[in-house]
Amino acid sequence: MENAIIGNMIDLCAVMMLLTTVLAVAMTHMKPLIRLFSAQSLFLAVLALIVAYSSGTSHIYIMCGLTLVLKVFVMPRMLWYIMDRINVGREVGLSLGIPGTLLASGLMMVLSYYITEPLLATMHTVERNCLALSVSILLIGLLMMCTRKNAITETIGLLMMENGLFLGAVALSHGMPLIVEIAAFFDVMVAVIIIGIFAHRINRSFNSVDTSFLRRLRE
Amino acid sequence: MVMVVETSALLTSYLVAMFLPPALGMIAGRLSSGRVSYLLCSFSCIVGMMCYPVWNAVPGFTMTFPLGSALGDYAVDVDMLTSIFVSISSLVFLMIVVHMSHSGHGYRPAMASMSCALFVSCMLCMMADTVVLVLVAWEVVSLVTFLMGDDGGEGGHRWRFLVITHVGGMMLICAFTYMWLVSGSQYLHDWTGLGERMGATASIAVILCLFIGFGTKLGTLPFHVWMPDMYSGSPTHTSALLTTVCSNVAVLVLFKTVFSCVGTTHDMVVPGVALCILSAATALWGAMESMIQREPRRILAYSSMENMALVTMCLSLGLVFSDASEGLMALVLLAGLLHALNHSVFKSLMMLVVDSVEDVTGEGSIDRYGGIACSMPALSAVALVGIASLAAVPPMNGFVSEWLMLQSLLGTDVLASDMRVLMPLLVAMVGVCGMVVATSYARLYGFTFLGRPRSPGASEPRAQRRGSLVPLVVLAASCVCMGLFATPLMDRMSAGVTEAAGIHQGYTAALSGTMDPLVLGLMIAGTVAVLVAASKVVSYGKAVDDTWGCGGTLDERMQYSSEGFSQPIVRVFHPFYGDTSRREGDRYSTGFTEPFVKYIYAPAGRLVMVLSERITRIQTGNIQSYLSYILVTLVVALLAVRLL
Amino acid sequence: MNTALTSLICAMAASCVLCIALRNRRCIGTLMPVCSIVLMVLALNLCVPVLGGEVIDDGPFYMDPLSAVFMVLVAVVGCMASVYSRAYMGLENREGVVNHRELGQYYSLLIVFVSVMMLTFAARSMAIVWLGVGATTLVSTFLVGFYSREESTEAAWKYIILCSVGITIALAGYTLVYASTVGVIEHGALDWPVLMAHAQELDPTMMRMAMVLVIVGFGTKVGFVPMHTWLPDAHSQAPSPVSGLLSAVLLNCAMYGILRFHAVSEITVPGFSSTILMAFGLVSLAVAAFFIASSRDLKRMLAYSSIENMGLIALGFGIGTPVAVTGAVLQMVAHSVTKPVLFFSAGNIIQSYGTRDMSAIRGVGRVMPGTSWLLAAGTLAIVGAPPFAVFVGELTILSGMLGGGLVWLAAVTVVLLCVVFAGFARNVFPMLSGDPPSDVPIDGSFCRIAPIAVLMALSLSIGLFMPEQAMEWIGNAVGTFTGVVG
Amino acid sequence: MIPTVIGILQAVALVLVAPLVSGIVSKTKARMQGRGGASVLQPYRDIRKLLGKDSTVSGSTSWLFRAVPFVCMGSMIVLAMMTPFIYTGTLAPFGDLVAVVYLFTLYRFSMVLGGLEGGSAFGGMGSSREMMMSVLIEPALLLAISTLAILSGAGTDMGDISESLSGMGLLAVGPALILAGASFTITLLAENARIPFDNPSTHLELTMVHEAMLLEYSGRGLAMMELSSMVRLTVFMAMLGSMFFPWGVATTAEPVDILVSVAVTSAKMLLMTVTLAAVESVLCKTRLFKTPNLLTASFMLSLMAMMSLYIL
Repeated sequence: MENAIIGNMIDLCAVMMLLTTVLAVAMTHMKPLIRLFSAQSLFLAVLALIVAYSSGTSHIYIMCGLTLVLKVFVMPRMLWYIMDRINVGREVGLSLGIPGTLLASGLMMVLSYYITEPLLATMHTVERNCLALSVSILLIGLLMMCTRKNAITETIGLLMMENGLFLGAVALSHGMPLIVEIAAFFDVMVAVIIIGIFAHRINRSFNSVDTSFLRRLRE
Repeated sequence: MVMVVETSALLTSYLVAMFLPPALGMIAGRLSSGRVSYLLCSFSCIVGMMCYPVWNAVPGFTMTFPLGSALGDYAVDVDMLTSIFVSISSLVFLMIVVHMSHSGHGYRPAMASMSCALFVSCMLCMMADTVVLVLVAWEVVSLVTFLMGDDGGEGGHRWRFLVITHVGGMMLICAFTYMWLVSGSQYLHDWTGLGERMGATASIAVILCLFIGFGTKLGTLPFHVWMPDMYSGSPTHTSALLTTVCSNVAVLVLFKTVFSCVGTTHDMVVPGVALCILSAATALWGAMESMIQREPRRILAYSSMENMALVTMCLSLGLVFSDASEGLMALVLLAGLLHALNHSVFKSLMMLVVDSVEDVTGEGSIDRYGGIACSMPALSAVALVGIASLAAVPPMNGFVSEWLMLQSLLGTDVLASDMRVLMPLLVAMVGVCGMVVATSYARLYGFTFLGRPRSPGASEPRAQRRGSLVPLVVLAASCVCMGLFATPLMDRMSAGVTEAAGIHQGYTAALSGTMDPLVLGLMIAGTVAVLVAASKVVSYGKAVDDTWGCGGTLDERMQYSSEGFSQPIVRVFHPFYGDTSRREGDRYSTGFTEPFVKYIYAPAGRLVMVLSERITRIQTGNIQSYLSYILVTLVVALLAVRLL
Repeated sequence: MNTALTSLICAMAASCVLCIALRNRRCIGTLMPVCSIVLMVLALNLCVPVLGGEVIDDGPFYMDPLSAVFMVLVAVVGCMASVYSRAYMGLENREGVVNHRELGQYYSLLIVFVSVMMLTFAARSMAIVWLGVGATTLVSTFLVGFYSREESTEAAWKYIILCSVGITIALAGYTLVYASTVGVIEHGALDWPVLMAHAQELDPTMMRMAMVLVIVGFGTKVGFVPMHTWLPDAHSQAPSPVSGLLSAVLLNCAMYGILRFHAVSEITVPGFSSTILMAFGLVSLAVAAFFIASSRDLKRMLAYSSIENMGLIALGFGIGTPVAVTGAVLQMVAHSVTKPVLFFSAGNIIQSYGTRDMSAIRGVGRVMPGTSWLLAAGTLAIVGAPPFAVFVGELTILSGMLGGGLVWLAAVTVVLLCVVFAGFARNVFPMLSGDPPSDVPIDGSFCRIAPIAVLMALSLSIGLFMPEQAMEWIGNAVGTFTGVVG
Repeated sequence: MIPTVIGILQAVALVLVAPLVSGIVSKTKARMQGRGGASVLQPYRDIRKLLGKDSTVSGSTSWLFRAVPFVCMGSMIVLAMMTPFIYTGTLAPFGDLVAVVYLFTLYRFSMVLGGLEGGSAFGGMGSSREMMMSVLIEPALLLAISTLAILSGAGTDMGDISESLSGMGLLAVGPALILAGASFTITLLAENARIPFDNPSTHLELTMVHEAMLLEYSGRGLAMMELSSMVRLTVFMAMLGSMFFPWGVATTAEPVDILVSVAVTSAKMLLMTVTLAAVESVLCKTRLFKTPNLLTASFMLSLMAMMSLYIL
């Protein structure tokens, strides 16, 4: 009984993560987008908490805490800060319209379920959903990067991909070894900082963070 | 035991004497502005000339070098045929190097060290006994000739050469690698009769690869397009080395791999005939093209193509005859290999003659020469020997090998009837080729040395450097000697051929005619001498006057031009040459573009470029599209995994 | 703990700290190359016994001959790049392109970059390898975007975004691998030796999907087509010493990540990842060949050639027979040694001519004979002309193909290699001859030539004379790979 | 010993009879044109006269110009030694049919170079046209003689071929021999600069080929050139008579055989000479660029001859 409830809650969190991702795809402005990312991270943290509680794996607590601190609070702040510094427009910069992207996201979801289907034989229901959801968040995050021109939006897409990945890690195998997780967090952190620096440079060079201006190098 | 030690010591010292000096010479290029390198290289050439005697003296001329590569050892194994090739190639090499060091271009340090490198690589390639040595040496030959082709210009001819020979090199690499894999041994001497193990299809594929791979260097259609440009664009000595020594290397290694390694255990008639037709077409093409060229070096380039095609024709006929008659096979192979050697001697002579002529006149087209026989009789005399050899006139050496070729073609009633039909065609082809090139050489010689000078440079040629005539005389003497004393040479080579190809019959078995080149030569020389002597006995008056000019006075522009000379043949063969008239402003001239360039190479190049441009479009510069490539690849790969 | 390893790691830490601390001093230009030489010596000291067959399995560190090969390459090429940097950056500094502060940043980033790569190969856990690959991206982004020009910023942006996406995807692959080890491996589930030991028991379905993710993910960093798109941009915009380093060793890093998993997955699902590797290899080879043929930008062409070589290496590993794998390892060594020759000599030329457009560069042979010779030799070497190292690699891979019965693959490869050759010849050789523009400065300082010459000599000697010992080392590296595969 | 002597004698005879053959041709032609014509011995007188004259050479010529007549004459004499004329035992174990063809090349090659010497347009023109024709003549000649070699199955020695063919009797007369003979006849006309290919008796620049090359020669040089071209005609006739239709030629050195052979050969030569004259009188010289038609026909005939040998 308790297991079922926990399973349901995990499922719920995962689905909420997907929902926030899809919503993020539908956003046209930066502010709600960043909020949605916070929300997604929050759901991830909650999910990690539940998994940690149910499985008794202690290092997932650490991961939960890191997610909460870094992804729910610090990174959104950083993104805000970057946006303030470089004073970008509030638009996400669409290169494919919202309906189109949403349809594509739906396709990605279907694909994810289809692709992960052979893996499901050995798994519990919860894990099944989480794996498929994880892959779809990964793909939708990538899709978002493909269809958004704004440098900051791209960063958010990358972060969402990462969240999806952690969802998979936590749900499938109760987290990766601690060192991997910390490493991954660290990596993401630094990546965002560096991306920020370069976004700043791009803004300085082009007076915009619209990456569609970056088309000098081609052949 | 003592004997063995002595033998190996002799071999070691011989090889050291052969390869160490040029190795030092490569490094010492700039010392004393190249003189040191030239000396070292010449020394080793002389050592190389002694290869045949050394082979005679030393049983089992093999040696593995102490250094190995990632792909295996370096080892040499010299058999009789190889030693003959090495000796004669060294002679040619020596003469070219001596001429190079005496030529008007002065000492060029880079050329000196590179000719050292070329000597080493050519000789190693001929002697090589391991796969890696053959391949490395062969490609180094290409590279070095490529570097030696630098005349300070744009160098388009060089890279075309390099690319085409690299294509050939890749084919060779494939062929050799395959044989290596099948045999399981890196030593070529273990490969004897490998064809049996490879199976018929693989053998044929390997043989085709070998013929075409080496053919790129020998100018087989359609890989000949680099030849005229390379020969006319490079320093003459480079062209001379390329067309003589390097061709010898190609022919020898081709022969050894095809007939010794692959062997002819399978029925090789069909590929043999195909290669034979290809070679015949090449020969005809080269002959026809050489007719209408104006630069002497281009004439010689196409003539090299023709001669080498005759050689490959002989080798491919060797495949055709392998089933039917061993004697005939020995004969035709001997004809081909002898022709390669002869060619190297007379072609190097002609190249050096051309260099001397260009040097003293400062001109580069036969339309700007003329009358040099008057001002430089000695040069014109040696040139005549070379031209006569090229034109296969008895008693020069070129005649002997063509005679052998025709002999082998006439003895073909041993073949199955459907193949016999080919033979009259080949006889006719050899005949037509022979006459066309004879015309071409008559034109080359006539317009270079005879008549009146057609340009200021030709009317007042600069003095030649002292000593630069010596190598020419030596080569001319070799032409005559190899013509007169062809029989002993043939006997020795034949022993080598039969040994290498595993044939049990000598060439004499298939020889249906009686001819002694020595007696024939002496008869001709004797008769002419008697006539000359007789005319000396009864003296008579001689007056010198102007050429009859129909009552007017002639100037040099009233002579027949070289274009006019070839015009009748061009008209007779007009379907072959196509439209040769070119109009520049209000002047008409004749010109010729290589149809192979126009219809094969240029479209192929364009195709690659069009493809490239299409493919290049994926690099849009837009990061969103780049990301979507990743997305699509990922999705496709995952789906593929799911579906398969 | 292994003393050689300890000393190397200490030296790394010390040199990083030292270089960062002293980055604003004038002596950094000397200090950093000296540090890199020390690192090279220590790395060689560490690697030689390992190459000989001794396996270091020590806490978080694990080294076998395969990783030692990679580390030696990083050490040697890194050292040469540092020495060359001294000449290159010195000139940039004198010409006022970079100031002292930037110079300091450059050197400290460079030493960190090299150290991180070395560390990656010493790691026991694949997680550290992943982290290392990620970290190299982050460090090298600054090096790619070192010139604050618009183009270099753009290149750096594309580089970091695409590679981050790539390694994220790779991490997803890791998750799946890890998930498949749950219940099979108790401890150290991502440690390579452990994974190898339990490879038979892993879930094949999971492994298949994981391999797709890993190959696509790391493949982005390796430069497999069509994920290669960042590569020409980054290579062309980075300072030439860095381009050489990126091409010669950074790509190897990512390749290393793939290879380790490849070895595992070949046991779990035989023939699966090798097929993917071969597919990517062939596509990369084919597309890069045509890119090379139509290139106009010198460094972009060299970058495409890296893609082509990586394709060839992937083909070799994909075929998987011992001969082919030996070929792939040889090819990798050869490429790592040869490519910097080209990038560095291209650097000299670009500095002197002020352009990367090959049609605008003429007469290099007259102005800079040393560079010209090295560029010509390097070009011939990289396209696989004997007697240079790449020839050995290509020949071995070809014989692997023929030996594996893949005649058609061999034929296609040969044709593509010919296209590459023609492309290189068409583009490079005209640059060397002809008349140079009048305003090209003639500068032949020793440091500009010496490291290139050293690498060229190395390439030549690998091609011509390979000591038994070295061949044995390569054999050991292959053995750690195929010993378990075959 | 005796065969060698006979061999030498027949070579000498061949050279000596050559002017007579020319004389007979001229005389016959003159008769056919209704003229009296010069004596059949006129060529001997011409040559004697020329040999006694001083020579004048152009200033723009070199040593080669003076060497050419000797080479031409020499090569023709050697050829004469190799040709079976009366007796099949020639002096030619040192040469065979390939050598014969290449000796013709030597002759032509030196003549062409001599033609290019003078530096006037005539020599070049003659040389050029000569080479154009020879490109088609030479292969035809090679094929025709090769056909004989294969037909006889006696190797490539000229004398052996002749001997073997005459031994075969009428068996030898087949398509191959007829075709080869026809081809050889055309070759004979072309090679010796006869009508319809060239007019030996004209000095009009538009029509001449062979004579144009000799234009600069005088005195002794001209004598040798003229004589050598006469020998060439005779050699060709001898080959046609003694190799393609060898019946009657002595195969042994028996005096009876030789005597019979002398008679038969004389008759054959006379017949051929008169026929040649008749042909020359009936036909007219064709345009230069029409000659390839006939030459190609000859080439094809010889090719067919050889083919028929292989196929039938």
